[in-house]
Amino acid sequence: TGCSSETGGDSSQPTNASVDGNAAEGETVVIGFSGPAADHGWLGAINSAAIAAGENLGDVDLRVAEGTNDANLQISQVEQFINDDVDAIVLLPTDGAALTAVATKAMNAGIPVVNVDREFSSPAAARTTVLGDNYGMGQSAGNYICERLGDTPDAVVAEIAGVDSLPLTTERSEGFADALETCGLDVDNRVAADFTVAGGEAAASQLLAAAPEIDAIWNHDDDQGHGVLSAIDTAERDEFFMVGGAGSANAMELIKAGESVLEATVVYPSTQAADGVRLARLIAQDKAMSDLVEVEVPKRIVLNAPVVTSDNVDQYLPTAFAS
Amino acid sequence: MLRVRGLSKRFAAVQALKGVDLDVRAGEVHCVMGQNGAGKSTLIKTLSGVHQPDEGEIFWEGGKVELHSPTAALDLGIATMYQELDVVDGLTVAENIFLGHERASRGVLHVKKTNATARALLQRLGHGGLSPSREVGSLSAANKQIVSMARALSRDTKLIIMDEPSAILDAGEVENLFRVVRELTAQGIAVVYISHRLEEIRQIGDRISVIKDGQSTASGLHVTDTPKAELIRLMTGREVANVFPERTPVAADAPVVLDVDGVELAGHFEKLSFTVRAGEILGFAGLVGSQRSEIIETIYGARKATSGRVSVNGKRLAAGSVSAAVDAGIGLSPEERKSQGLILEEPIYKNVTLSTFARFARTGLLDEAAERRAAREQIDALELRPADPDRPARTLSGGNQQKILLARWLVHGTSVLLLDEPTRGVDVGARAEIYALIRRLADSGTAIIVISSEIEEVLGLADNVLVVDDGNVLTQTEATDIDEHGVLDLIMKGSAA
Amino acid sequence: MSEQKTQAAAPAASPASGGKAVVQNLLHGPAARSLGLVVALAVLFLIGAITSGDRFMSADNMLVILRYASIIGVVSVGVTFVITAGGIDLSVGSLMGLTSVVASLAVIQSAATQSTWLLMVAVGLVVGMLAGFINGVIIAYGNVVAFIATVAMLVAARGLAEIISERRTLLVTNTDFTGIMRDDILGIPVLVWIFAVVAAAGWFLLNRTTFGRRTVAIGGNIEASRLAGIKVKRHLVSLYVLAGLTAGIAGVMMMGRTTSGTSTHGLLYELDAIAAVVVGGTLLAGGRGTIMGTVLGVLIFSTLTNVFTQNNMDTSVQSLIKGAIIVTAVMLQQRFAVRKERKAKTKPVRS
Amino acid sequence: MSEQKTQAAAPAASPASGGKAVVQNLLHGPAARSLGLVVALAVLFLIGAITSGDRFMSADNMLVILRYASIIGVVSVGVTFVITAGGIDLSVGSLMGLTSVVASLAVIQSAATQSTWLLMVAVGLVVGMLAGFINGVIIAYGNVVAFIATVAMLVAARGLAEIISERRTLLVTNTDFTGIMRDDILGIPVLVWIFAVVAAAGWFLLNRTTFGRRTVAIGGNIEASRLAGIKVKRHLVSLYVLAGLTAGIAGVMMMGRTTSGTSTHGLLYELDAIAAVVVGGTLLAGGRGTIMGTVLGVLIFSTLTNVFTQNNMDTSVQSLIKGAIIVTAVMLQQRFAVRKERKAKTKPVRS
Ligand SMILES: Nc1ncnc2c1ncn2[C@@H]1O[C@H](COP(=O)(O)OP(=O)(O)OP(=O)(O)O)[C@@H](O)[C@H]1O
Ligand SMILES: Nc1ncnc2c1ncn2[C@@H]1O[C@H](COP(=O)(O)OP(=O)(O)OP(=O)(O)O)[C@@H](O)[C@H]1O
Ligand SMILES: [Mg+2]
Ligand SMILES: [Mg+2]
Repeated sequence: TGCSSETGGDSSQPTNASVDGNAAEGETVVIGFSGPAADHGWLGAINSAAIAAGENLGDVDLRVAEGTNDANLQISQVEQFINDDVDAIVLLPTDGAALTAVATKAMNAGIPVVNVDREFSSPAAARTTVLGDNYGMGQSAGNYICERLGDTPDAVVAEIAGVDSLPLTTERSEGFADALETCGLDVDNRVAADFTVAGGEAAASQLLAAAPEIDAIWNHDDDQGHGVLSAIDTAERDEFFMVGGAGSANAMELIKAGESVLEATVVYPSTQAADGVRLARLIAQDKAMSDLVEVEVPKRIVLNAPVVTSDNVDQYLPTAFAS
Repeated sequence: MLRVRGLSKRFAAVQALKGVDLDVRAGEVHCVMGQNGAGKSTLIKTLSGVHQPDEGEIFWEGGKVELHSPTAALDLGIATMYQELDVVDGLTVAENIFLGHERASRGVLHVKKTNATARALLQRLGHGGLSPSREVGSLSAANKQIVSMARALSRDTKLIIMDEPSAILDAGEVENLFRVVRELTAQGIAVVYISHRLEEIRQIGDRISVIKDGQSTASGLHVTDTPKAELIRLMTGREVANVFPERTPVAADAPVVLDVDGVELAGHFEKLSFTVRAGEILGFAGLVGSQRSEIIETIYGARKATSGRVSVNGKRLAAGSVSAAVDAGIGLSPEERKSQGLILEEPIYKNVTLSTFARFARTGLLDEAAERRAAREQIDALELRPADPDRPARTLSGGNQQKILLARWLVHGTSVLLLDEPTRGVDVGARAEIYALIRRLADSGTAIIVISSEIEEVLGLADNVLVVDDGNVLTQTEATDIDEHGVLDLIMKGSAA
Repeated sequence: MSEQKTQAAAPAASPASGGKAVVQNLLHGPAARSLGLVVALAVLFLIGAITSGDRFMSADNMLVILRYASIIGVVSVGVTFVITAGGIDLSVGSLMGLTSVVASLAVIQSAATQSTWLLMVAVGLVVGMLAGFINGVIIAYGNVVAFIATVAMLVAARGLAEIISERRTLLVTNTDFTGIMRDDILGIPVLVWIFAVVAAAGWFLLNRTTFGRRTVAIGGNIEASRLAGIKVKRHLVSLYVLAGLTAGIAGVMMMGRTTSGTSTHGLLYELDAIAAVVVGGTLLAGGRGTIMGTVLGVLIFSTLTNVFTQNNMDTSVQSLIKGAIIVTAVMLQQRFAVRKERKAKTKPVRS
Repeated sequence: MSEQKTQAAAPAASPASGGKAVVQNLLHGPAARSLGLVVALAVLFLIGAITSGDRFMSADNMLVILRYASIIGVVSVGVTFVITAGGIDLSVGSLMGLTSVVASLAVIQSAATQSTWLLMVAVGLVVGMLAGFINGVIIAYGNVVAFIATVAMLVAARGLAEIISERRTLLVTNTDFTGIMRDDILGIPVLVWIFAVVAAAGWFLLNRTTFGRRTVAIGGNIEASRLAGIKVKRHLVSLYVLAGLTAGIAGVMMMGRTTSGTSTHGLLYELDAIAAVVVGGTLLAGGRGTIMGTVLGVLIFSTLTNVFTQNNMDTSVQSLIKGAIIVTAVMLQQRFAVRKERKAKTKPVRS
């Protein structure tokens, strides 16, 4: 189901908008962007990419609201955008359900909303939804581990989750557990960190002390993964392999070098919001996506969660985010 | 009405009360006397439900009662004015008076009624001018005492306990207090009155009970039958000649140590100039609220003078810097020893060396043994009780806490000593000791300023006297050239003008 | 004589000098204490108007500011009481999360659908008060410092909320409830009305009732309050119940605003609330509290955020500036308070 | 007679009763105050040993606990001083982030590679102290309540760190630095040594120097301290500089431990530190501080986390239990303190 809006190229099919047509500057549109506090690498990258996308597009005036983890504040930011009558809103909600009502209000006011990453609870709340696949991400990680360990049914698998109170963490963990189940494995040790380097280090060092023998670890986030790897280094452990998450440039470099326990990482695109901004522009300017025959931007785009290993790392490195 | 039998109370290592008896009759003024630390405050705190006695019984109007909380005592009709000022600074006068039994219906306050009732009460206390809506934090200690008394009267009481109510009052205020007390007793209300001033007991008391070291040494003596010397013997176990020490005339060539030149603190007092010579005791006489405290606090640098200069031994002090003043050799024993003087949770010796611990230290390392030694020397010299340098200051009686502050500056060895009410709450015996000590210090060349609300004390102790009213010096004279009436007359005339 | 002195300095209430007294009251009463805040708020508005013009000053934008302020505002009113009494409550944010989760449980919602949406509100308030009661008992009778007791509640309530919600965001499907909470009355959103009512009730409670008087007294001098016969422990418990209640109200408001209940609701609101309360002029040490100041403090913070967003400011720069503004606001407020005091001092003592 | 009484209760320093005095000191000195904590820690260890056996009790696991404790421990020592003096510092966590970011900037790192890794350490400490100095000046001379001033610094420093790092995690490439910070000496990690040295220095500073005496005095009664001639403002500034310094050290340790510098380092450490300090027995109101208690408090929290992980416990359940344990630990500690006092009471008065 995946499709990245980055895939450009000439199209020989009839289309309402050519690549050139889309790239050409149109009427300047004002786009409001609001996302969670950029308190860790991936979200920082999301923000930076969105801002960069706004700057690169000459006909976009991007308004960025203060990053926040407070649904109340984010709602008021969207309300502000509605008052200002912006042309489109790109919203990475701190909690999808919590922002649904105000997003619906924006849609009703005639402002298209592009929902990024964390999905609203109602389809009517967004004109387009760009999603990373959290469940799929866990599944990819689980499948990879199954492939590697499928023949050892009593293998010890550990999981280092991100912020446990976020629904996306639950989805990832569920996907991971479901995938492992298919090959008869389960999660033996689980800790949660907070997406930060320090948090990853602290959680991992405790985990390693609790589990003297491990075969595989899945760490949800490469930014906290930096800390996880320091902890592994400190504990001088290497009997297992590790799979990362999100897909930071650092992690990919490590995979490429092949000298650490980090063997693979599951990409969770950090360009979602940037894609959201580009899509919002197209919507506001009544354009379509150039490669599609569709005359409009599709309703829902779920980004793929591919596994990056040393085999295919070169392909992904250029779009990886620097944490 | 109130009968107490065999009351005992122990705090940690201190047996504060051991078998105290007390009988109070309706309509009488029953005085409780005793040295500092004898257990007077502890006794009344058990009567008002603050402390629970370990042993002993309390009978109220014939029936045995147990007072589990202050509320229980208040409900019986026992109201107390505590020794430590028990008012809340952030509330107004009226709010303080009715604290705990607010004028309200269903929890909603009657502000007007509260203020009106408070005003009437204050009027009855002779302080009709004290606005009920004024914040108590801005009042002088004396006025706070008035508020405290108004609070006791605001309840429907049968017995009012007053723990050293007069300690911070001046002569006029004490007269006023007595008028109120007489009014009360005329209505059949009993008063338990604690004071260290023997003359007051003579004037107002009906009967006397004496406590010494937590034991009753006398119960229910009639004031008229008991000579002063006998009382003192009961309290202290010895004879004390409660007289001021002999003056030693200040040497004609004694150098000026403290030179106050045109010092002014806007809003409090205007340009003020005087000098104190080595060996001289300068007394500040005046009524409560006459800004005497502000004057010496400004000299000390605790308040920043608006203009003028203060010099010690010819060296000018930086305005508004206490540490500069202390370094130059000035010491202040402040008016409110608990809030301004002591660190209550810290042991005696640390309080004694609070200004000097750095001096005992070597390159920043404390020498606590030396500090303890120095503190112990002062404890012995001042007969501070308990004589244990490690006892927290909080657990000491008021008079002994005062001695800690004196000890602090004795260790420091100041050349100028500023004493704000140094004998407040100090018993007769200790009082005489403190007088003697102040005189000794003067004789050894210290320049001293003493503030006291007891005009008699200022006149008896000081060499020279400044009569102050509302920040103005009315006169400067030798202490022997003026008497109590003279001072009061001056002040009356001063304010009339 | 000494009476005269004191009278002069007191806020005269005599009818003779009525007009003057009003002015004096304004200059020296609690309003004066808040003067610095009013100035700070005015400056913020000026900046907003200059930089974003009509967009900022529009009635709609004012409502955006108020709606945002309303939830923090309600919590802050409760926290004002606790702080005035010399305590602190760090659990309020976490209790908002717990409240919202419990009240939007499927059982409760279906029960509410069968009876009335008020059931959800009631459940929310009861949860808040119950947690506040536990706080209060631990503090007053367990003698645990308020900071620690409420930090423990902060941690525990968040955990409990996660367990109850199974770490999912619960959707509020009761349309009666969401409809009312998101409605307007006389052009003003219901949330803002709730804030207004809570603030007014808080003001009344603090300034006009024995409850408020005792709260101030306990904060000013807990020992003296005890000696005056106030049941200090019982009062402390009721204060934390009150704070829990406001957290419950705020949790319910949050449910209405977001149409969802989750353990992350109210994250770090305790710090926002305390900051607003203290910037507002309530003494952190207790003994002085002002609901008006708190309301102003909340408004300053929410206006600040609004102005930032209007000006499209970088989040990190926002933080930097916010820090500077907090300090400046407090210093401003202090400057005004001091000047007022100095004025009172330099006033002629005798009239 | 009265002298005898009092002497009995005093920590006798006379050689005659030497042995007895030591025991008495242990029972009634600050050690006794920490007895409840020691018991709590022992119980935790027992639970760990029972539930996870050798895995928990292994030397390696002990080092895991200690390494984890060391960074929070260092900050907590600094915070102990500030709280003992009656203040509070909420900015320490944020300063750790700022410190780590500045010290791992490319410029600094390349300069360090050309000279010595100590440069990075020095830069970190200076940044911490500088920020602490600003805190101190705003509090002491600007008369802003410590809570507000340091919350403002918390917000501002985080923003500044984000701006400087451009919201990226900066990698520490200086292998001299990371090598040393991640090394062992005598089988004990360098980080743990640093904690030990800071704790010992802190204990000495608080209990044996004039600096410590001033700190306690100011916390006990700031007005009395001022009137006794202590330069209160200057001392307050130096206290916040000290807290900033420990935050700087902790930031540098964090850089070593994670081989990275980022604005998120130290997130919420201020609350952990305050909780450890207060659970340790330092009075939040000031006037009494104990480094030993703080160290125990930190160890309790890190052991708790370890035991949780060893038992693979759900994070939400962890939070719930953690809240309960915090309250229990404080109550235990109080119980012991009270019993100690009561014992002293019932001891025979005459010896
Ligand atoms: N809370 C307490 N803890 C320990 N000891 C106490 C406490 N309160 C009083 N004491 C001790 O009890 C004894 C009696 O003190 P109390 O205050 O009753 O004396 P007092 O007669 O009122 O003295 P003063 O005239 O100085 O006010 C003193 O030795 C004092 O140190
Ligand atoms: N007229 C007044 N207006 C405002 N405050 C006053 C007034 N009189 C006194 N005060 C306050 O009361 C306190 C004590 O007053 P002051 O120090 O002037 O009295 P004093 O002459 O030293 O009396 P005492 O002998 O009781 O110390 C001060 O804090 C002062 O601010
Ligand atoms: Mg007494
Ligand atoms: Mg005075």
